Amino acid sequence: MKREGKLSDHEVLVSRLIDRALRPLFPGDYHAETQVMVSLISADETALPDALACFAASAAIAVSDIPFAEPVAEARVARVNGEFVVNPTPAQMAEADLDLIVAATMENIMMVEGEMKEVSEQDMLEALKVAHASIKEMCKIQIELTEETGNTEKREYSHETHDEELEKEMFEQLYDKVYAVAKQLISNKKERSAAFAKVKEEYIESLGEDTEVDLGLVSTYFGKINKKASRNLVLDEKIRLDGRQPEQVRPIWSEIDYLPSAHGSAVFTRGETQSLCTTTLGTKLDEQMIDGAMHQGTNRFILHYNFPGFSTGEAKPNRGPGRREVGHGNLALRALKQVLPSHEENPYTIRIVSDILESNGSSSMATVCGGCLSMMDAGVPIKAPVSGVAMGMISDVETDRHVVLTDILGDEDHLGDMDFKVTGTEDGITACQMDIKVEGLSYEVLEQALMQARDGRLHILNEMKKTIATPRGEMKPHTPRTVSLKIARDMIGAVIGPGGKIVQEIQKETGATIVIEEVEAGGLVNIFAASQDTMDKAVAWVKGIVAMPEEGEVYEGKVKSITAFGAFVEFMPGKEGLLHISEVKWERLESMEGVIEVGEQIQVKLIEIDKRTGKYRLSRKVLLEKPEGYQERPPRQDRGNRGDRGDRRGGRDNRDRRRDS
Amino acid sequence: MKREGKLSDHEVLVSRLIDRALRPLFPGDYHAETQVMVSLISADETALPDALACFAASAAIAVSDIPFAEPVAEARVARVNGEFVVNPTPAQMAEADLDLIVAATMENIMMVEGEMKEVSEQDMLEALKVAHASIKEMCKIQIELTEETGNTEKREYSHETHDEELEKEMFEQLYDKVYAVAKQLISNKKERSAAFAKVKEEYIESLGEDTEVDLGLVSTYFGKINKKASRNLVLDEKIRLDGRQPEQVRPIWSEIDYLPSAHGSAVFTRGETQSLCTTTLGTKLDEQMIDGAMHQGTNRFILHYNFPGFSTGEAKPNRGPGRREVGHGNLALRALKQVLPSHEENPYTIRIVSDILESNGSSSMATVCGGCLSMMDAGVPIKAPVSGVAMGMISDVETDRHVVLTDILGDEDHLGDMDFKVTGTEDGITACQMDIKVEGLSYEVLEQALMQARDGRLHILNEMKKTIATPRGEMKPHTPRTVSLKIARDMIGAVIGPGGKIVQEIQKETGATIVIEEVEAGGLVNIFAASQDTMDKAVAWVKGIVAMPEEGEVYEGKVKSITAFGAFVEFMPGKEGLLHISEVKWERLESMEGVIEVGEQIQVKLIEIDKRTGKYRLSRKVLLEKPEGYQERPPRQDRGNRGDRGDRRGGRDNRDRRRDS
Amino acid sequence: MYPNVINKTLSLPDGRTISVETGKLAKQADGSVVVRMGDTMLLATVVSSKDAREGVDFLPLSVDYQEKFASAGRIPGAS
Amino acid sequence: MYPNVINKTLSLPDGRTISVETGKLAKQADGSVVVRMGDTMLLATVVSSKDAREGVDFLPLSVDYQEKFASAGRIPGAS
Repeated sequence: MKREGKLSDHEVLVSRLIDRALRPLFPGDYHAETQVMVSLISADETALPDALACFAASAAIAVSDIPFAEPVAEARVARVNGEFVVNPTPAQMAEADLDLIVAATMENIMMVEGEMKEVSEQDMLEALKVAHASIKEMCKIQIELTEETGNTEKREYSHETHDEELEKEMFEQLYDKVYAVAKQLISNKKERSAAFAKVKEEYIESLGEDTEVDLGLVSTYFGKINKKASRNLVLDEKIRLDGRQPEQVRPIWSEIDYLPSAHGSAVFTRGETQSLCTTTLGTKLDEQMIDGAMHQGTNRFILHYNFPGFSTGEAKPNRGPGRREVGHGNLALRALKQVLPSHEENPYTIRIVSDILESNGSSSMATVCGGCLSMMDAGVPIKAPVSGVAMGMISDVETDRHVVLTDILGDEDHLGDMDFKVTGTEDGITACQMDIKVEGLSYEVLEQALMQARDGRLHILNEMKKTIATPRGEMKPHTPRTVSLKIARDMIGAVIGPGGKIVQEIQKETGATIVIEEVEAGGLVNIFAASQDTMDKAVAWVKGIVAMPEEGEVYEGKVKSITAFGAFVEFMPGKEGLLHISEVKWERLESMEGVIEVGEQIQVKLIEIDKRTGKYRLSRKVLLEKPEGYQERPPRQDRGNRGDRGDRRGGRDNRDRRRDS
Repeated sequence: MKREGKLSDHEVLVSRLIDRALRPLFPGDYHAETQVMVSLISADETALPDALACFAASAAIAVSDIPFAEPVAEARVARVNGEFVVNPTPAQMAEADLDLIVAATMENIMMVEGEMKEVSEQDMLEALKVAHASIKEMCKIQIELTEETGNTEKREYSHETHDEELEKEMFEQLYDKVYAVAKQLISNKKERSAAFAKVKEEYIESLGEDTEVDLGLVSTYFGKINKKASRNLVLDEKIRLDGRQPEQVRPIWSEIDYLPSAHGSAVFTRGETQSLCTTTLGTKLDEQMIDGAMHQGTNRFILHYNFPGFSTGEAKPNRGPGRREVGHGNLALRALKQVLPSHEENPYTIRIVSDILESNGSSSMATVCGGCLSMMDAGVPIKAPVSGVAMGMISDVETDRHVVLTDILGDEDHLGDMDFKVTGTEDGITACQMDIKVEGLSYEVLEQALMQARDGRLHILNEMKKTIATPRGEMKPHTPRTVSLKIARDMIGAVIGPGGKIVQEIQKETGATIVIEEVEAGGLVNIFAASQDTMDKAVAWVKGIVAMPEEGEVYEGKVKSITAFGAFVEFMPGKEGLLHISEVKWERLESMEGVIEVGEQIQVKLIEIDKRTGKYRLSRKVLLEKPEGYQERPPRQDRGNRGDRGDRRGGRDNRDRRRDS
Repeated sequence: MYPNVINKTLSLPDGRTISVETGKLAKQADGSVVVRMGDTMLLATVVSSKDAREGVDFLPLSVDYQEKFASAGRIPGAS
Repeated sequence: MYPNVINKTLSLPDGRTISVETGKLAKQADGSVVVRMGDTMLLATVVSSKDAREGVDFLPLSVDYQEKFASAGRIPGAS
């Protein structure tokens, strides 16, 4: 029995949204074990809890004595028919072309995450401003709460010891040396970190074996020096640790169709970051079940992101995906979801797996690029290719300088003031995720970052196009085929059969997999097959069952019984009609004997469906050539005018009916 | 949603195969955290990946700078129609009577694991030689890779510090004392290790309280002395730590039918190793689902092995089964799988659980013996009893001596050069698992080990026979009963009913579990019931549905409608027949009015199935006593002779037919 | 003994309101609030140790968001 | 920027071949190869720390073999 315990992916994602907003607001020297829990205890399906959870968490801190810089809150903003709505209802969200969750304090945007239907940079900035207005209200209330509960005084703590003398001495002795190493612009991650480590080791050696200096503090201060030097390199020289210009993307190579047995695969490599992506196309049975308190249903699009230790040269045991992996996978999923074909164009369940084989930053963005390439390799008719880029920023308030960095390294993520991932097509943004670590980031700088991200994104799209520009026209031969047939609602039972007998028989005899859904207008029969031959057989079978007899159509029939006045012919599964003796041949027959046999296969045309009785009248002779010298008789001129045919041919028809009844 | 993360049992087993081959080839003094990952990234169902994984792992090490003695690789060898095939296809494996995975370096067999259909020792040796030939090729390629990638120089490391003086001194002072303790031949594990520990403690005391000697090194060197003395005891005196001769098996006692509520149970005890085994018989619904990338399906035979901390007197938290447990369970499963009855002889899903209650080595082999006994206790008609024995070896290259040990203790596993588990029946080997820790083991020694294992295996089989020699003739009373009914294919739907309605009703009303399978000739209805009464009811119900009406049989019928000329009676589910007015009573009736009512239950006899129309004619009067003074009419003398009854009773019969049609 | 509860409310641009209440539930936590919008209610709590553990030079923060199935009148696994 | 790849092939007694390739994928691992037989492909990587952890006097080796469902065109959990 399932129970609340391990968090679901949805719960992990909301937890991360809260975590990312709160974490930067704790003091940097605060190291006490801290646990925030937010529980949904009552659910209203028109009021989504995820955008409220950060407000609740921050308010709980606000009424406590735990040190915290200032209140924070989140709001969701959606654009519905051109209007921005704060904390929209699910019904409004279904109509939206932009869905952002924004975290902010009174003054500063802290975090942004969301998805968009190829929206412009300016529209996104507008959305942030709308969200921020409501967030300010939520922060104000928290300040009032702190005052009214009397928790304006926060607790005392002292979790760090310092040696300011040592710090000063190290800065004086080492800053220039470290800056010089940074300026060597070593592009290889391992070599660069070895060069920095050497400076530190030399300093430690210089202290002598019997030093009483705290080596832990030496490491801490060396880290600070390293960070400062690396930041200044960018600010002063507009050059980055690995030698790139601020807006320069690392070298890219990619390859598709790498794995022979996958439905689609791609290797995407950007600098020292490499993703091996696969796309698998499955049936409706492969849909992912969602079973949450508020959300139940199934997902037709799944993306899993894996980050093994060897990708950064670490020997860490494999413990399965953590929260970071879930978050990265979700971002890539949202980025690619916007360009998926509609259900009608693509009945497949799509699963993308991104295995990060090497990493030095931006592996979630490599997943977007690799995932997109692998879908194109699989022949999924996506609307447009999507790429992603991770932006960074280094700023200095004192000198009022800032540099925006395109395609940041792992190191640049750690030492920078912003981590801003943007994905999109040529036409617009499809997803973004931003974490800001400094105060006072202006909307102007944000706009600059967005525009520089756009350049990076388009450059990467261009590189990807060199490998594959549009989705492969055909699926790989081993991809399961799929066809969807719409059928009338009252035919669903006929296809399923008693106890599923018919559908099982079709599956067994053809090898196809058949899934029947009730949709609004009727039934949808989804057929999945490993080969075209299998598919053709299954389609024909289903079509045979659901087909309605149509006047004027020609059918392959089977003679079921013979009477004096004609033959009964099964011309469709379960449907018999009368082939009257006069309709067998052009020549007049006196008897049915020796003309056709029970069990014989014959072609017949359905010439009439009796409106009153629903009985079918068949003809065979109309499909035969008229014999030479055939004598047309007068009544023939009225064929086709059924209303009064009975009168003119009365005698014979009446006699037939008598015998038939 | 399931995703790649926690390894499946199959993945754990392959991981262990790689691990066991690689581990002995790392230098003994290498202690750096090391992570090997092998991922199947493209699957070809004709090329099984498990036997390639070790080659891939070793090749990855070969192109790295990680210290490693020499390349290793694995190959699978199967015997198909008498021919050995290396890395067979699944189709070939289905035909094989031997399936071994062998790991070897250029010179030495390192590891063997596999299952066999009661194969001889000589055939197994032959298989090893075939595998080794291919493995040599794979090792050669790795040596070339190392050279071409320029990784012939491996990294420097220094993970151990040593004090050779101390080691020499300890050997001089303690070796004889330790040897003397070993020669006391203390059979109890705890007492023996206490006696060794006392020597060590006395030495540490002799160092004085203020000693600067590294006590960690003292422990390390004492371990070496202990190992050397224990090995020399065997080599010099041909006697073992617990006083046994090399080929001697520890005392065995076993008991069956120990747990009153289990379907089968056994306690198997060999020396200080004890397994409590249960066998549970379940329905098809209890089959274990397998959902792997390459393998899907269900298992009808399940074996779980548990090794709680208390079995070795340790207080360790219970974390569920680890890799070792999965591996041990799998070995026992493979050993017993070979003697399972066929599906036709045994429709049950079988689950064996082995709980190790005491352990001092060979607990997987105790699981084989106990599992076998518990199946015999449950009345599972196994083909032949299976036993298992763990073999060891102590060798000395310098003096070219070796001793093969039967039924090794935990200690003998640690200090020996081989761990070789062999299981089998009287007629041959069913499974084996071998790890070799020394170089240069010749095929002659291997053969000696195999032949000595055979003696041990037969001895143990003999001991087991004293408890139970052949499977119990009957299942325990509380074992679920099972009956399989074969039915025609076109009856499957009738038993299932629309949407499973009928089968669910039967299960609900009778308490039985019903599983319907399509087999070649038609349908197989497997009925499982907790009691004979339940079984009888369910069998009757299913038989009722699928039964064909038979002339002369008497049925409980229900009157469905009444006409002037008689009544229509449903005498079997869905089958109606005419009870003509003349067949209701012996007395002649003028009208049906007031004689029987619609809905009434009456007994009828099926007196005729019309050959032309398939219609049923019923009689009630033939089941009633003839009234006194009843006037026999002439035709009565022919009752029972149906062939000419129609003629003699012609007049009335003809009239009936007219009315009936 | 009814607790001293503080309650605050704010309005969204479209007139819906969000309220926050403290002082009623989970009072042994260092901080605790209940936030409500419509019939959706969230209980948030925070607890922080008085001291840092030896050798820890980062913020050991964990944030867990959890949806109780009972909040929507559901039993997990059932549909 | 395309990498320098080394490739080797061997034959089995029945003529099928096994190949091994290094230099293309997962280059931050200490060692990495792709082995192929038919359309079955295995990616093997190995990483080992430069130093042993304090107090460790054994080989802390972990070996993980994993089958990616995509390798067989499957989505896990389905039948």
